[in-house]
Amino acid sequence: MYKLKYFISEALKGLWRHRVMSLLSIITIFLVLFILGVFLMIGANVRFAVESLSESLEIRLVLKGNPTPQDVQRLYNSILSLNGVKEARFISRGEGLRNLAKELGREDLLGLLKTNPLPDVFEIRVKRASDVEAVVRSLKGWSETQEVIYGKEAAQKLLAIQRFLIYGGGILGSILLVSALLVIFNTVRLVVYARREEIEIMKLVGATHWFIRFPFIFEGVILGGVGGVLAFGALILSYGEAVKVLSSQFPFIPVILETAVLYKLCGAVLLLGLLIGFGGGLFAVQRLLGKVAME
Amino acid sequence: MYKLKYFISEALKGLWRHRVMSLLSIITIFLVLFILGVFLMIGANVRFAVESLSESLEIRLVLKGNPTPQDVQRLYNSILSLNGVKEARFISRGEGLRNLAKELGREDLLGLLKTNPLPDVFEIRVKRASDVEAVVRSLKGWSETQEVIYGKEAAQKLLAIQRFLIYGGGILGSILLVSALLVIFNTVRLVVYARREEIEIMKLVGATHWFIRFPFIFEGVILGGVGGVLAFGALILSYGEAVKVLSSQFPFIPVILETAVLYKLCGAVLLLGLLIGFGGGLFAVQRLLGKVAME
Amino acid sequence: MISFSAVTKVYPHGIVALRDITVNIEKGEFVFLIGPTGSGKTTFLRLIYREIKPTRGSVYVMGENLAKMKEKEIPYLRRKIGFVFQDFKLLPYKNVYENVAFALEVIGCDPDEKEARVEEVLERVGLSHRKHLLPYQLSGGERQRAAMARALVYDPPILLADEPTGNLDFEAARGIIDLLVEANLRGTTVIVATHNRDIVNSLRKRVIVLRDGALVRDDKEGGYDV
Amino acid sequence: MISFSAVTKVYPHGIVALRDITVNIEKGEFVFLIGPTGSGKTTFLRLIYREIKPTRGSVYVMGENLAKMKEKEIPYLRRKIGFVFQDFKLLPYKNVYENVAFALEVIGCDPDEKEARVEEVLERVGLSHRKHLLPYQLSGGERQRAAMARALVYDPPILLADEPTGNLDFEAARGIIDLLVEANLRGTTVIVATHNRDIVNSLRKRVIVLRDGALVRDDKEGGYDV
Ligand SMILES: Nc1ncnc2c1ncn2[C@@H]1O[C@H](COP(=O)(O)OP(=O)(O)OP(=O)(O)O)[C@@H](O)[C@H]1O
Ligand SMILES: Nc1ncnc2c1ncn2[C@@H]1O[C@H](COP(=O)(O)OP(=O)(O)OP(=O)(O)O)[C@@H](O)[C@H]1O
Ligand SMILES: [Mg+2]
Ligand SMILES: [Mg+2]
Repeated sequence: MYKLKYFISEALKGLWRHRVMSLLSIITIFLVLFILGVFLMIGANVRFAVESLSESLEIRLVLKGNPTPQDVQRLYNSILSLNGVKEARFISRGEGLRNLAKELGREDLLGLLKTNPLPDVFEIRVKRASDVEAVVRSLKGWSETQEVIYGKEAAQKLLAIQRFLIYGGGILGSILLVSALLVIFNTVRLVVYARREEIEIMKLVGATHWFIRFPFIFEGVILGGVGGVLAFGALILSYGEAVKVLSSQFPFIPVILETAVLYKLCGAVLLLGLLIGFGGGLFAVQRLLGKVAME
Repeated sequence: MYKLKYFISEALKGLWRHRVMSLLSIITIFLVLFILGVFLMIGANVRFAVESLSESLEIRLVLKGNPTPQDVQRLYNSILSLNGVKEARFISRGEGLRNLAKELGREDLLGLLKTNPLPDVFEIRVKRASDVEAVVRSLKGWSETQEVIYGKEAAQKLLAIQRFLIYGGGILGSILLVSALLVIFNTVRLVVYARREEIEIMKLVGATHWFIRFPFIFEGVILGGVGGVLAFGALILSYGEAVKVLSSQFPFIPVILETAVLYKLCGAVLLLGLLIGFGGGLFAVQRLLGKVAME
Repeated sequence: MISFSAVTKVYPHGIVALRDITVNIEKGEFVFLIGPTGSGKTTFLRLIYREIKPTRGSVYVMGENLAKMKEKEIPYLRRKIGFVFQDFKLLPYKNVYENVAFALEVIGCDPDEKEARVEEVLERVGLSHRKHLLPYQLSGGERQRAAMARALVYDPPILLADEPTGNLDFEAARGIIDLLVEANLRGTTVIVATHNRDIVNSLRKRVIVLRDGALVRDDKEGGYDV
Repeated sequence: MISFSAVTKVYPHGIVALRDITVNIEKGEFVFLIGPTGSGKTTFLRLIYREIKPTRGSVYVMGENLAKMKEKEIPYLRRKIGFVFQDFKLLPYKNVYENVAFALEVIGCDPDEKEARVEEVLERVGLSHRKHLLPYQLSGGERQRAAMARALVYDPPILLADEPTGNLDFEAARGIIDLLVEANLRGTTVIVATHNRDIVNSLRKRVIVLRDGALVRDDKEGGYDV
């Protein structure tokens, strides 16, 4: 207990003595973690946005013959029970013809036609682009189905873009993560390296490796922790601001508003700071301790 | 001349003496610049992609009455001469009806109709989303025009997204740039700070500020320059790889292939490294020199 | 207590600092180590402290062969030895009090006892009025006494002092030597490397003389000159 | 050449290192500055070097009032003064040769001349055989001589030596003092702060004695004790 207090007080003293250096490294750690956090948040939102896009994919189920209202209701229920279906809407042949006339700008189309050439149709939307193929396959198997029309190419493109974002984002995220780790690690090591003389003297006075190491580890944890807390705060605040601006200026761009997700992300960033600070402190001293005394 | 040689040799000796520290800071600078470069490249490509998307915006010019082939040719030329128009295609009423029949899946549509209810149409594509409004306005002014149909909402959304990318990217880029500057700057300062004792002694021996400063400035430039060159190389290589993967896996995603743009971006990154190294070296020593000798 | 058997130390650049030294120092002895500058006195002491290893031969301290000592045991060896370093080796960011206290913190001393012992030893070396100064704020002689206080504070069985009076006037030097003699009377083995002719001559203790790394004289009750 | 008029220096913590010192040292003089440890000798020398400013009073060096000297002129003042620091202040990552050469590089000396002069001065202090060692690889006495070589190499009009023999045996100390005397004979003003009674007594030069920061004695041809 007494020792713990001693180590922490030594760590704080060390940070204060070298306050310029401590400040520089806290700023560095903060910036690196902040950028990492910004990236994670953008990544999460882009995925969210692409998933929202999936909802615009439309499947048209063209029906055979003249289904009764009962048939339509039964079909409607079957469609909704399919995996991945978000919503479905029935468009009768009459409604279809009125829409077509309006689209062509010729309200007199109905008079020009002897009979209504259009079929009854269901318009179906799915939750995710990856659900399209399975839904289409199910629909095609039904006896009432005359034809299933859907943007095969669009669905595939969307799927590919999602895959691209997941892989690309993963690679980019990994690079960023590794870089953040290395930069913070290096910063803590630079701080320790600048104090090699102190370490050398401590060894000479008979301090064990752990006795020398502990204050440095605490220093690393404090540097990483403070940097992490700052990054955490800055991320939460700036995300709030960004969302405010976005939703007023670009209301159609979908953003994540669930705070649980955000806090999880920012918490991860904070934890990261702590961990790397710890690792940096530990390994940096390790290296200096490992060296044989200068001869 | 002799002095310059002396300063550079001192700088190199300094870097070599503290090679662990030099290596750590080069790695840090490299990573930070690399990330900055990756961001710049992604930004450039996203803008490029969004501009390509603009090409899918379609304007339909519906013509009055029964224009002659000469009228059509004249109109075609006028359309192409409009600012921002990329291409135009004439679709006669007959072709339009055939397309409609195919779309509805009722080849017998032509038989069902007494007369063709469709007008003659030009399908026009623009180069950029921002050109749509102007083109539409011109078209509306013509006497041959019955109606101009276009995705007003889609065009506006695309414009908004472009604006969003420019502003968002700008803000993000600035944050990243400032962070990169600070991190590199701090790294160089940490390196110099670790050598405050040397500087103190040099001052005592009668060295002028510039005499002390120069080798440190060169050290900063070398650290920043080596980090910058590494980032330059890594960016060029990894962009090449990324393009290879993208164009084989996701051929529909548009990427910049013009090497001039890339080299300009990477060159900027390299220059940045050099400049900040210089600034870091200069200001870091400055701070130590400014201090009055310890009393 | 301490014995060298055929010890040779060669530094990088082929500099031979000690040549084939065989010597035995018993528990409770008081030894002056003298010789011109560069003759190997500091090297001799650093070998006992296991700061360096001999190139050939072996060094035994309290029965242990230092060459075979594990890296992890070194701190415990050092806690049995007080060392007044020629260049002081004070921690630059700790003040005098903290520097001396550090030696006790390392061995896990109780905080209250620590305070009492540090105050007492600072009194003894005459530094109580400077205990809040950092090393760079001290005069040369004060630094030397701070280093002395750190070596004395935990009452080690062995005391090594490397030129502990180089920055002191005659009276202050006498005071420091008296402290060493006093520790010696309580049973501590003391080895002092020094150039101070007057002190060596007045105490008439065992004198070991090095020259160019070789042991050239070892007198039971010797003086500075033959 | 150097004159103090009513100089008082108070350090942080209210420590009075010098009290109302008024003294005048002429060009070509050789002065011993003595006094017990902590009496203010180093402070006296640091004032001349403009490392610190007096709290009250003024210091003149070569006709200039140091208090009015601009920050930018300090390096040029220092180049006129050779200083053997009590704690050496050698650049830790330069070897002996480079440390000495640095003093010449600072004043923009021609490379060939530089080499000749450095070699010559290292020969004079007896360090030619150690010129490739780094400071931490040197013995205490060797470090002291390296610091001495750096102060002598550019033949400054003023030489300040702070305890230049603390780590040296009598013969080596004599050698160093001879170098100072030799420089003095060539016209250099020399001030030596020292505890070395034998040397002060044997040379019979001007002796200034400090005690608790006050000037208590100033003899034309004095000795260590009254
Ligand atoms: N790390 C080292 N590398 C190379 N040579 C060294 C090293 N340490 C000491 N030496 C050399 O070994 C010789 C003996 O050094 P040592 O410090 O033992 O002398 P010393 O008797 O203590 O001298 P002094 O009285 O001047 O302190 C010296 O010539 C010195 O230059
Ligand atoms: N930077 C400082 N801050 C506070 N006190 C200081 C500082 N430098 C010196 N002192 C104090 O001023 C007093 C005079 O110091 P100075 O170094 O001048 O003594 P000295 O005569 O050179 O002693 P020595 O012979 O031991 O070297 C000492 O008591 C010292 O503690
Ligand atoms: Mg020695
Ligand atoms: Mg002094």
